[in-house]
Amino acid sequence: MSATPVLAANSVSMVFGGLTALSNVSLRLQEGQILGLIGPNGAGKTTFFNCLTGLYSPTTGNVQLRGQVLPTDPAAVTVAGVARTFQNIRLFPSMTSLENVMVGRHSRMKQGPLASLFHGPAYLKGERDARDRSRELLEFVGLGTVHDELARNLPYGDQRRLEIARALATDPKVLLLDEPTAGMNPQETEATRQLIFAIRETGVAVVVIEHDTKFIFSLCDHVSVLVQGQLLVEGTPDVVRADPRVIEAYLGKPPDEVEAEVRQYAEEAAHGGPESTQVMQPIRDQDGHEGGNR
Amino acid sequence: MATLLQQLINGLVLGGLIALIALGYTMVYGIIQLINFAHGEVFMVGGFASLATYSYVLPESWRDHGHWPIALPLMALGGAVVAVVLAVAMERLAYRPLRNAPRLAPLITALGVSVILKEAVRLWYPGATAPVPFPRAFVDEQFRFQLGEGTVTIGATAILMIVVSILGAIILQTYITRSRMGRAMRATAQDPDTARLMGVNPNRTIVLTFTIGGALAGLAGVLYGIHITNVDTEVGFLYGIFAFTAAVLGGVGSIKGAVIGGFAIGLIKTLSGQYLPGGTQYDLVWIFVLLIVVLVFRPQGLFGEPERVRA
Amino acid sequence: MLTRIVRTKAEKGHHVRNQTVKAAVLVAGALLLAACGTNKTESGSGGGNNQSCDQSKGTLVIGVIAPLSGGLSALGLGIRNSAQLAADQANEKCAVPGYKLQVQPEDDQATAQVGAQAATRLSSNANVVGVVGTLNSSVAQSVQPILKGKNIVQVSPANTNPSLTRGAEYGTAPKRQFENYFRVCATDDLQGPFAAKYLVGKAGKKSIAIITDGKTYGEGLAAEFKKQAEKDGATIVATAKVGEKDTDFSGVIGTISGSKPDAVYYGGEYPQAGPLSKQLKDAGLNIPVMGGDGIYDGKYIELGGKEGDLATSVGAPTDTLDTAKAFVSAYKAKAYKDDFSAYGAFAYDAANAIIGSLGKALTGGAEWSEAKRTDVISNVGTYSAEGATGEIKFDQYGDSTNKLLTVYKVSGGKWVADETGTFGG
Amino acid sequence: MSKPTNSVTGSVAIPPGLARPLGIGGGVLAILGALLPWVTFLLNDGAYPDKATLQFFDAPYAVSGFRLHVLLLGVVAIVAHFIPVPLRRVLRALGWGLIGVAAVNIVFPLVDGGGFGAITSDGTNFAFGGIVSLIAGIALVLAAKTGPLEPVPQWKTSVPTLVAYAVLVVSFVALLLVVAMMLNAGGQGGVGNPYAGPIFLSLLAFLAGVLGALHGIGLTGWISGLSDKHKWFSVIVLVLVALALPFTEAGTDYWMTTAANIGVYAATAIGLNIVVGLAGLLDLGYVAFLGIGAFVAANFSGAAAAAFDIELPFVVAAIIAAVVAGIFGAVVGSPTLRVRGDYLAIVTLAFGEIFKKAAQNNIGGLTGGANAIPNVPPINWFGASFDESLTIGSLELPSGVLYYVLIIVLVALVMVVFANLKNSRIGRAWIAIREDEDAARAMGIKTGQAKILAFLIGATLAGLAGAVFAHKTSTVAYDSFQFIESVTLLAAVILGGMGSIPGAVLGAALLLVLPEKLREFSDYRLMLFGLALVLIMRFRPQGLVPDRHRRAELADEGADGVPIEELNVHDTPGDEKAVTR
Repeated sequence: MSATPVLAANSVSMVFGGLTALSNVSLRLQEGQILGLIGPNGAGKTTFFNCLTGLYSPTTGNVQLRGQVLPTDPAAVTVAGVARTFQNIRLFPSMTSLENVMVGRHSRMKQGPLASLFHGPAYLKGERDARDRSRELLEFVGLGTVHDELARNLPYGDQRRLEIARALATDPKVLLLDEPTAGMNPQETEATRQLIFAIRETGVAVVVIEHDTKFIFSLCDHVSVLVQGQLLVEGTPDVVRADPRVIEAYLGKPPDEVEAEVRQYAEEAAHGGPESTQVMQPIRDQDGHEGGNR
Repeated sequence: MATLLQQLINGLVLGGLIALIALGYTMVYGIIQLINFAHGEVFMVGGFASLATYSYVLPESWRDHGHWPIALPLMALGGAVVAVVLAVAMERLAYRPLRNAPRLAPLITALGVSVILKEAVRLWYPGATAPVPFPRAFVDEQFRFQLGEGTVTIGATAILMIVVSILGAIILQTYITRSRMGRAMRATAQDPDTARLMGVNPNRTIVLTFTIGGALAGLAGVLYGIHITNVDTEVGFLYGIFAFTAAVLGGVGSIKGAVIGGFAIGLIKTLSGQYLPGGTQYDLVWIFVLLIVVLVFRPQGLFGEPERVRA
Repeated sequence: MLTRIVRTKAEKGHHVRNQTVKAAVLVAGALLLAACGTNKTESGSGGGNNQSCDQSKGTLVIGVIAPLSGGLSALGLGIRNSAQLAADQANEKCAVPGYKLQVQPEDDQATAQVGAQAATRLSSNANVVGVVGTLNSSVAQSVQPILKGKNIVQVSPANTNPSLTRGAEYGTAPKRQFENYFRVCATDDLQGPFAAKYLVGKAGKKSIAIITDGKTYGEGLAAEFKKQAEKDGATIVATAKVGEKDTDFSGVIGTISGSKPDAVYYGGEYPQAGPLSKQLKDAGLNIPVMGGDGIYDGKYIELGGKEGDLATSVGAPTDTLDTAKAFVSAYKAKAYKDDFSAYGAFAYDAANAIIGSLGKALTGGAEWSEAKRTDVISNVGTYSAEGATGEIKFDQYGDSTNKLLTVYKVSGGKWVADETGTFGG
Repeated sequence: MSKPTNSVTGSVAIPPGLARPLGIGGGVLAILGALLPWVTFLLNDGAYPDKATLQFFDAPYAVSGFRLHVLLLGVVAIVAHFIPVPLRRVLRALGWGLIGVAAVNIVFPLVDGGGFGAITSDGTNFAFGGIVSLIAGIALVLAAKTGPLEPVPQWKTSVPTLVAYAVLVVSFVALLLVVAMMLNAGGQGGVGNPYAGPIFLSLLAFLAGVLGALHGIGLTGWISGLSDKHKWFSVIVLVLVALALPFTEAGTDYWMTTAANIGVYAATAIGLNIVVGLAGLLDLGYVAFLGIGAFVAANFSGAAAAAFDIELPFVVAAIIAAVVAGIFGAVVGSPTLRVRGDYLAIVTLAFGEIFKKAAQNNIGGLTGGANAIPNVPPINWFGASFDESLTIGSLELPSGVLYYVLIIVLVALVMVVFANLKNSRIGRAWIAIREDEDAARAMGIKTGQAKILAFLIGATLAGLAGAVFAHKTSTVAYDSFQFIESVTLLAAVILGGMGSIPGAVLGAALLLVLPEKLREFSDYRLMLFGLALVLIMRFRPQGLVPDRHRRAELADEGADGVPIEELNVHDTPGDEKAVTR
């Protein structure tokens, strides 16, 4: 780990009022790496994500992209090259999938208000390029057929994929995925796994939050375990999987039960009718997770 | 000095009235995030209702000033009852069907309802195209104190106004924090779904909220009537805006905020009229300037819940 | 993707056609059935008007432009009804030989743009002989040019802004603005000074506070009052403005009370003046409130106007004027839903001025045509009669020459004439 | 919560067996009703129109006006049974149309004439036309309830271009004629025609019924599909058609003036539509920008009371007005950086009131205060004064026609601006913010800038409209810009359909035409306005011409009668996610 990491969080701490959500969490993401971030609910995974993407400004510590300290403004962070998806899907429900992705292109397009007003040739070219690129990305994530479908009408799995396409549209160097397979059945999960590998092939480093340990261990080159806002263990999947502290702290029970739990989790997700419909309205569900005050 | 004190008193009286109305705004917003534009009109209707009680219900013999101990409570009752019925009907017929509609729908509906109410009174209450005289059914006394070379005046109705508004706020506060229904209210305000799971009936709670808001508005209507001694279809909008501003200023959803906001606005109106450039013709402007400044530096209002970022 | 239709067609196939035929037959039947009816004509005879007068030549229209909806409707409806009254009386008295007069009220919503629409609507009706209105000066400003375009006479019962007739430099370089525009009400620069002379001179009030409602009428009146009052040696110790819809004046009163005025001049109308007077009294400032014809109304006293308050109004005292009494009783007799309010009597006179001039233009059974409108205008210019507000006559600018003003005082719970005179300037 | 009577589920209560009897019976009854007399005696204001006061079966071929409408509805209802159409949809539309027509022509004689005698029997004459027609209408509606509504058939839009053009031209011209007919229904009203109001209303009901039926068979959908396909052609034709209005029966001074005012409001409403419809920011003080534009233009118009006595050419003045208004827009918009959702409502309302107060107090001597700025001269290009009437060759065009043309051009321009922005990077950014502000930021959108830009552009358009307003109205007074006007503008946007391009224009047109056509009821104007607001929000919150996105959502349902539950559109401004809680 000698090369400068593409993304580095340096001893990030986050304190809401009284409670400490994160304390001195550091993380190094190398080029072309897939890094998994696991931990029990309320461990501060999403809070950490929000720090990485500038939604929260860390109480102490900072985040660097290729050695440059990132600002704490989500828009600027995205422009700098860090894109994300949301745990509870946050698409633009009444825009078509294509439009959703084109919004992703926003920061990479140059037309100002005047150009948008007069639709000159340069503008039209820009639009065309954006549209083509967006189409590519939809193809890439396997939504080639549903350009003109309203996002809200897409099946749950497709919504997750669309969110990834939208994030990719910002030409990120680093992609942060917040529980990309939550509520997916094994097939969808597998497809997502392949998708993430494919994304890595395009030279984008990826950080993934997941509950599904099996998924993480089979996906990532490097895994960090977050427990009660502190980095417990990090290393290769094998190392982490073997580490008794993980099993203890994260699951509180021996490995085989873990496997069982994981399987059961996957099955629930498989025929998760009610659950999925419930998540299909990202707007409806309040911040049920560690949101915390700003 | 006398002037300052006088203006402080005037401000407090006006503030008390605004606070009473603002409570309705703030409670409704707190529980269903709806700016009930029509609430100001409920106050206005309350005023007219109590007047109607006086001139159509109250027996001739009791209308003379001496009988105010009977007349006033009756009028207050009349005003409050009508206001409550109106508020609840509004919720039931206009707002409840839009419970899950886009956020703008109920707001526009509220605007519509307020127009309807104002017009209904203007068209169908005898003589309401112009202000209608209102009996001062209370101790018709003006207490005066010499202060320096100036005198300070405060009317009995003015005192009543302040007292009632503060009492009302305190009772309401305790009710909401202590009583069972109060807890239900706060629960529903926090998170309707969970509240339902906890066995709270949101609809009942919401109706209760509108009831309380309506009652307070009706009460404000009577107090306004006996203090100003006339009532007019236009006052609903005017004081509605004041109260609404007060609620936002104090932080919508907070009882304390509404009351303090109300008094703040009353005081600003009178004091700015007295001491700031432009005088009385710009007092409204000063109120709004303050509002904007507060909101810019504290978007959730003085005592409001800070907004939370979801991700 | 002509999906559904195609399939249904396919299924139904041939007998769609003959079903359509059936339909045709059926319809034809219905119409046939209808056809075999006898031809009777209208039952009853046209119109319900069987007056003694000859109204064979048809109907002529007097337009009224005033706010009939919203906050100012009280005044607007008063104007409408009074004009209606005038028209009805004219119809009974056969004032216009051969024609029936009708009033067409138009709501201007108290805004200029709607007023313009109303004016255009009337002006494009060939039978409109004149217009009574408007209430708001700003509306008048948008109505004047439109009616001018069609030479329709406009007589306003309520516009008191001098510039409407004599232009921006009405004081120094008066210049007639629109020769089709007249008004029966006194302009601010008459009433204001007259009031000042009385209040300062006769009543001997030397330190006066001025309160206005920020509207055209009140502002103008107060401004003219101020000029004269200061000329006559009074000091304006305080000026304040109340919000258009304000009802709690404690703040305003507070600001003026410090300067210890011995009288208040209020530029505005009775709905606010009454309560203001009462609240002044409550606040311990038991000083007279004086205002213009906008507060000379019974409602003012009901709303709290106190003993000793003063108001100026045009013409000789109404209770000495038979015409005025006649108007009031006639209006009461009609039992309109709304009070005739501040400008009713003026509207009545305005309508009568138009009717009279029209009658003159059509004497000898002349036919009405748009060409006659110019005659009507010139006739109004020379019109002269005793109206409900005194003598109705217009000067070369279209203003009422009735420079006679009366000061009324509240005593015994009603307005009593106190002094009548003209303003010498 | 009572669902609208005509909900998707159709609430099947009537046995399907009754479908045909009810349907055809209804039709026959309607025809009968048309031929029966409607009013027994002469009302005070003279005979009720269209010979409604006749004996049974009088002059069947002379059946005119609303009676003809009833007849037609009935005939169509019968015919519909024998041709392949989505019957229940058509019947429902026709039924409601009938009910509307009947109700109007029953209620009016009832209240205006003399009680039930007028519409039933006064002893000697009998007149049950109204009641029969009403029953007919109800029968049709019930017939439509005998089963679930059929889906609206989709006609194929891939027709030869020429055909498409022809269809568009025809339909737009038809539209023009219908509009002219509506505007002229009952003549200019007033004392000339005391029944203008009911005539207009019943025509409205009739047209609504017909339109509903046409929609039911998928025609309107097809046409709008075609016009979507040939956007530019449609725009051009539409503008030409609009310019042709002065040549129709509606080409009177009165309608020219009204139309010009409508144009001013429409342009302003489109500006507001950017702020509310696209960016999802509620503005309750919007009329202020119209006012600012108007005052600026008035001050540069060379009017006597103007602050500066320089007279700039209208175009220059208009541009200055637009710029100034735009700047104010940016200022008003700036709190949006911090203030979100409903709180913004009160802030904008505050700005509106502040503007009014400032104008009333003649701030900086720029507004003429209570005396306003009167006698703003009419626009004058190449010696053509815009308030004069215009003669081209032989035919004389009504005065104000030039303003009308100007305003049409302006509105067209503004619509193009709106459309271009909407389908651009900026537009997408705005919609994204409306949909989910946090997500939008996470996509690299500088939300602050975008929001202020929305206010800026919106206000600019309003300012432009204001410049025309100043000259058209010839006086600019603070009391033309009250709170209620802001509400009206907002209502226009909502009524038309938020974010939809033609919406704001349609909304503005309705909100200004209705009060004009119904001047007889002007006492009740505001009351009806309020009722309209409430009912629209209850039954059609997506507006009359919903934005494409919403249309996509509602495609399966079609235009009418969507119960609110279905319309739970998350993509509307101020929806929970616009404000994070």
